[in-house]
Amino acid sequence: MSLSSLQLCLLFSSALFCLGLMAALSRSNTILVLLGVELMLNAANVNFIAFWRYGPNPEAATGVVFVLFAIAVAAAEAAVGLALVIAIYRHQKNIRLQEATRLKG
Amino acid sequence: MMALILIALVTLASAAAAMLLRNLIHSALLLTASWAGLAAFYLWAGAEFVAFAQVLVYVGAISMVVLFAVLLTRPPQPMPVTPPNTLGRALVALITGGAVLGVFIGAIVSSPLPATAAPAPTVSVKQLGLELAGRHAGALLIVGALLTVALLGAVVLAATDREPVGASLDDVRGRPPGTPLQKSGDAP
Amino acid sequence: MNADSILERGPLLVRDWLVSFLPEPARWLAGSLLAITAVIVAFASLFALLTLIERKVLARVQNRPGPNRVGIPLTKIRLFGLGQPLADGIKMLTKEDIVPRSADRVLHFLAPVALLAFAILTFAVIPFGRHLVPVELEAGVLYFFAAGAATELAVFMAGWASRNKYSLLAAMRALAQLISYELPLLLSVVPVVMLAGTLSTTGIVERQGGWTFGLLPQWHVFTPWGAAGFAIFFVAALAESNRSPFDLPEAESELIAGHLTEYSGFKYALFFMAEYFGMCALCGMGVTLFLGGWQAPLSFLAFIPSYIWFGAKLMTLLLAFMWVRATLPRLRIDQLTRLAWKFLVPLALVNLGVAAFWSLSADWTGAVRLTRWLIAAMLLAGPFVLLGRKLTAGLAPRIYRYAT
Amino acid sequence: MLGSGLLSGLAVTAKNLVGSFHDPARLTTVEYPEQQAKLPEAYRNFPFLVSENATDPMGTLRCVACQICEKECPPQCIYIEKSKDKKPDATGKLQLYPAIFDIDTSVCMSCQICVEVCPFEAIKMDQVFAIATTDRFDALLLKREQLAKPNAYYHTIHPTEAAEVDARLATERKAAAEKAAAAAAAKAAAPKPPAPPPAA
Repeated sequence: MSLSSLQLCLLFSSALFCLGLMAALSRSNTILVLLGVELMLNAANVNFIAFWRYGPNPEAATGVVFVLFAIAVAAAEAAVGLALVIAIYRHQKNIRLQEATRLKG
Repeated sequence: MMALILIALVTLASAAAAMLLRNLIHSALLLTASWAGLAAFYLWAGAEFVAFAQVLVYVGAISMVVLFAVLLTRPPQPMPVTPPNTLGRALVALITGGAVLGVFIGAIVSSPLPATAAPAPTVSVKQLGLELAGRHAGALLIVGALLTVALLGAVVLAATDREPVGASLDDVRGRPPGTPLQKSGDAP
Repeated sequence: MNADSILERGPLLVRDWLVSFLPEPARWLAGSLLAITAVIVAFASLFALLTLIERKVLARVQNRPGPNRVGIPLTKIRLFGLGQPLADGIKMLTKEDIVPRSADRVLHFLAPVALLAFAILTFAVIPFGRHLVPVELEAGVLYFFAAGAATELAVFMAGWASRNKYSLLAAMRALAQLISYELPLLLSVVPVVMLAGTLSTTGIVERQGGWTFGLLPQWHVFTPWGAAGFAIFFVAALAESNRSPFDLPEAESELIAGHLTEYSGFKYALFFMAEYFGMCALCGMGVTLFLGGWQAPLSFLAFIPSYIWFGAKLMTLLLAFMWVRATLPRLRIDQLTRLAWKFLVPLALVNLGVAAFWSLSADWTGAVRLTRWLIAAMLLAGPFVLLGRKLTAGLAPRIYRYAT
Repeated sequence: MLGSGLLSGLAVTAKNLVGSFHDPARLTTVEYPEQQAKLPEAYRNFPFLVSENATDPMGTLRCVACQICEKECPPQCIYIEKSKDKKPDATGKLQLYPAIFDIDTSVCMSCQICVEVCPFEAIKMDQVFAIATTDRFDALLLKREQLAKPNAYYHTIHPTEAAEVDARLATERKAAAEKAAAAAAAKAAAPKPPAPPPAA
């Protein structure tokens, strides 16, 4: 069985997605969970680029534009997420996710 | 093809190592390497602009934020590892991840995807700019608003509740030069 | 002015002649390697020369002669101290390379290498002459700043891997500084990209060609927004390259030597080199964006090859860096960040608006052009004065009671 | 306005930068091996022995090996051995002279006490500029020959002081000569001594 380039790209992105998923599910450190989510976003970006590259009408550049937006949103997500991590740290003196159970500050 | 496989392997390996290591700084740095690998992938695919944006945003900015967060949130003592809990979670994660990966692989291999490697499409920066400012202008505005709000939100969240340190300094700075620090009051 | 004169194409002809000895498949690779080697060799020797020139300039500013002893070894010939860089180099290379016991050995080793690699990468898109640009990229400016942004990572690695509290503190400071000043740096470049309509460095230089009244150049720095942008770029570039007065990361009075504390010998030399490379790259970018790149300053001087003009402008800018270093004392960290966020960033945003006005009023003709110039200048001068007043509020000139 | 201070500062340094090239008076650096800083007249360190002339330093030392300085030297860095014979000094009077006169400059602390106590103006403070040697022991132990320097040298390093010393010595010698002349005249007036001294 031979794989085409597109299939390779998709396999790459799904592997990346699953890595991020596993990290987000298994690690107890909030920062690493955030980074796992970040990896999943990146995997989605890889898909966009792959389908733009091998898709039927690459001249539309929609995939590229979408990735640019995704990067911007991911940057916002990372900034807010890490600010949340710091806020959690100030309240409970560590950043273990399973201990962040209180809604009151 | 070979280049793609190489890039994918390096990216996946560094991402996997980042997710497995206990040292958070090493994790963050390895993750940065994997982000750089993604930029290499974008370059390979012909999306120059996206690759540079990826490096600028991820390697230049997000990695810094992550490193700052790691250094600002070091626990006073090493976190105690609770094996049963961790093991269970790891097992659940492994099973879920493996299942999702299996579904993905099955779907990818069995779908009738266009197998022809078309000549690499190029999108000029000008074209991209016109797209962004034309068809996607609304989205661009929304993203701008989102980034501004996110910036403000992050500042508010991360800001400490303490009195601003600069307050007392400002009092000192505000006085005309040569006057004593405290008002002399009614002293003769 | 002959764009294809033999002098203008000289370096390319030499390259083609050298490459012609090789079989066809290897030519492309050999050509690229030659270009890389040329850039690295040129800037490595410029680095060696700069270390000497900098010490000379600093000395002259303090009314000292500066290093003038080392010339040709084993003779009495001194050559104004031109052998000094060689002597320094030998000293650096033969020094013991110390790695702290608790350091993170891999990262400790990788940090200087990464820093130098990223610094060299930034040279790839700078047009050194009319035909001399290592890589012709459509998004060249973006590439430059992406590669430049990655140096922050190397600084962090150096600070963290040393396992020294001063190194770590300095690395964090360096990061805060680099991130703060990345913003005005990029914002000062945006008007140029906006007005030139391209992200390609060669395109930006070519757009600054042409002569007013057939004599004066049309560089960006001679427009109101260009002058303001250049000033902001200059200040931000000083901070980005850790130069005085923004050399807080290595403030030796507070932080020993910052992230370089635990480095010695060859690795220290690499850091030093990377710092100068970064400075050269930023100056080269400043020349490209604002000072007309390789364009001649007056129309009748255009017969001199373009790369000589680029080199002259680069040296001028580097000398300006040294001049500033010789003059201004180091800032405090709060002053540093306040300058970036409360002065440079708002001013750069105002400048963006002025550039938009300039672009919209491009079709004004005749005497109205002067009005356009004046309006743009006023639009910048007002915010400058207001922001400056805000920045320096309450800071009266210091009164020295006991000094005469 | 913001920036005016920066500009005036830059103007100052630019003036220095340009000025140091066309105005040599700005460059105060003394480039040592070729040039040497002019030491102030009052500068003094390490003693030397004064001799009357440069042609025969050993023959015309003012030192009469009285050993007062050797005894007074706080770190005891002077070592003197008296000669067995006598030589005429500047006035022609027969005097002892130091057969050995060593100063260990690694011990000497330049306190000038030897100079203060010397009744013959024979030891004076020097102005040694480069005091480094390649050898810790012998090169720092100065012999009589190394220590002896002519009076003319003394005049170059401490002109005022040397002039005073010379004037004082001249008056002393004149007084001594007059006294000798008077004594000789008295002797001549007196009856001839039984045995005249042998001709020198």
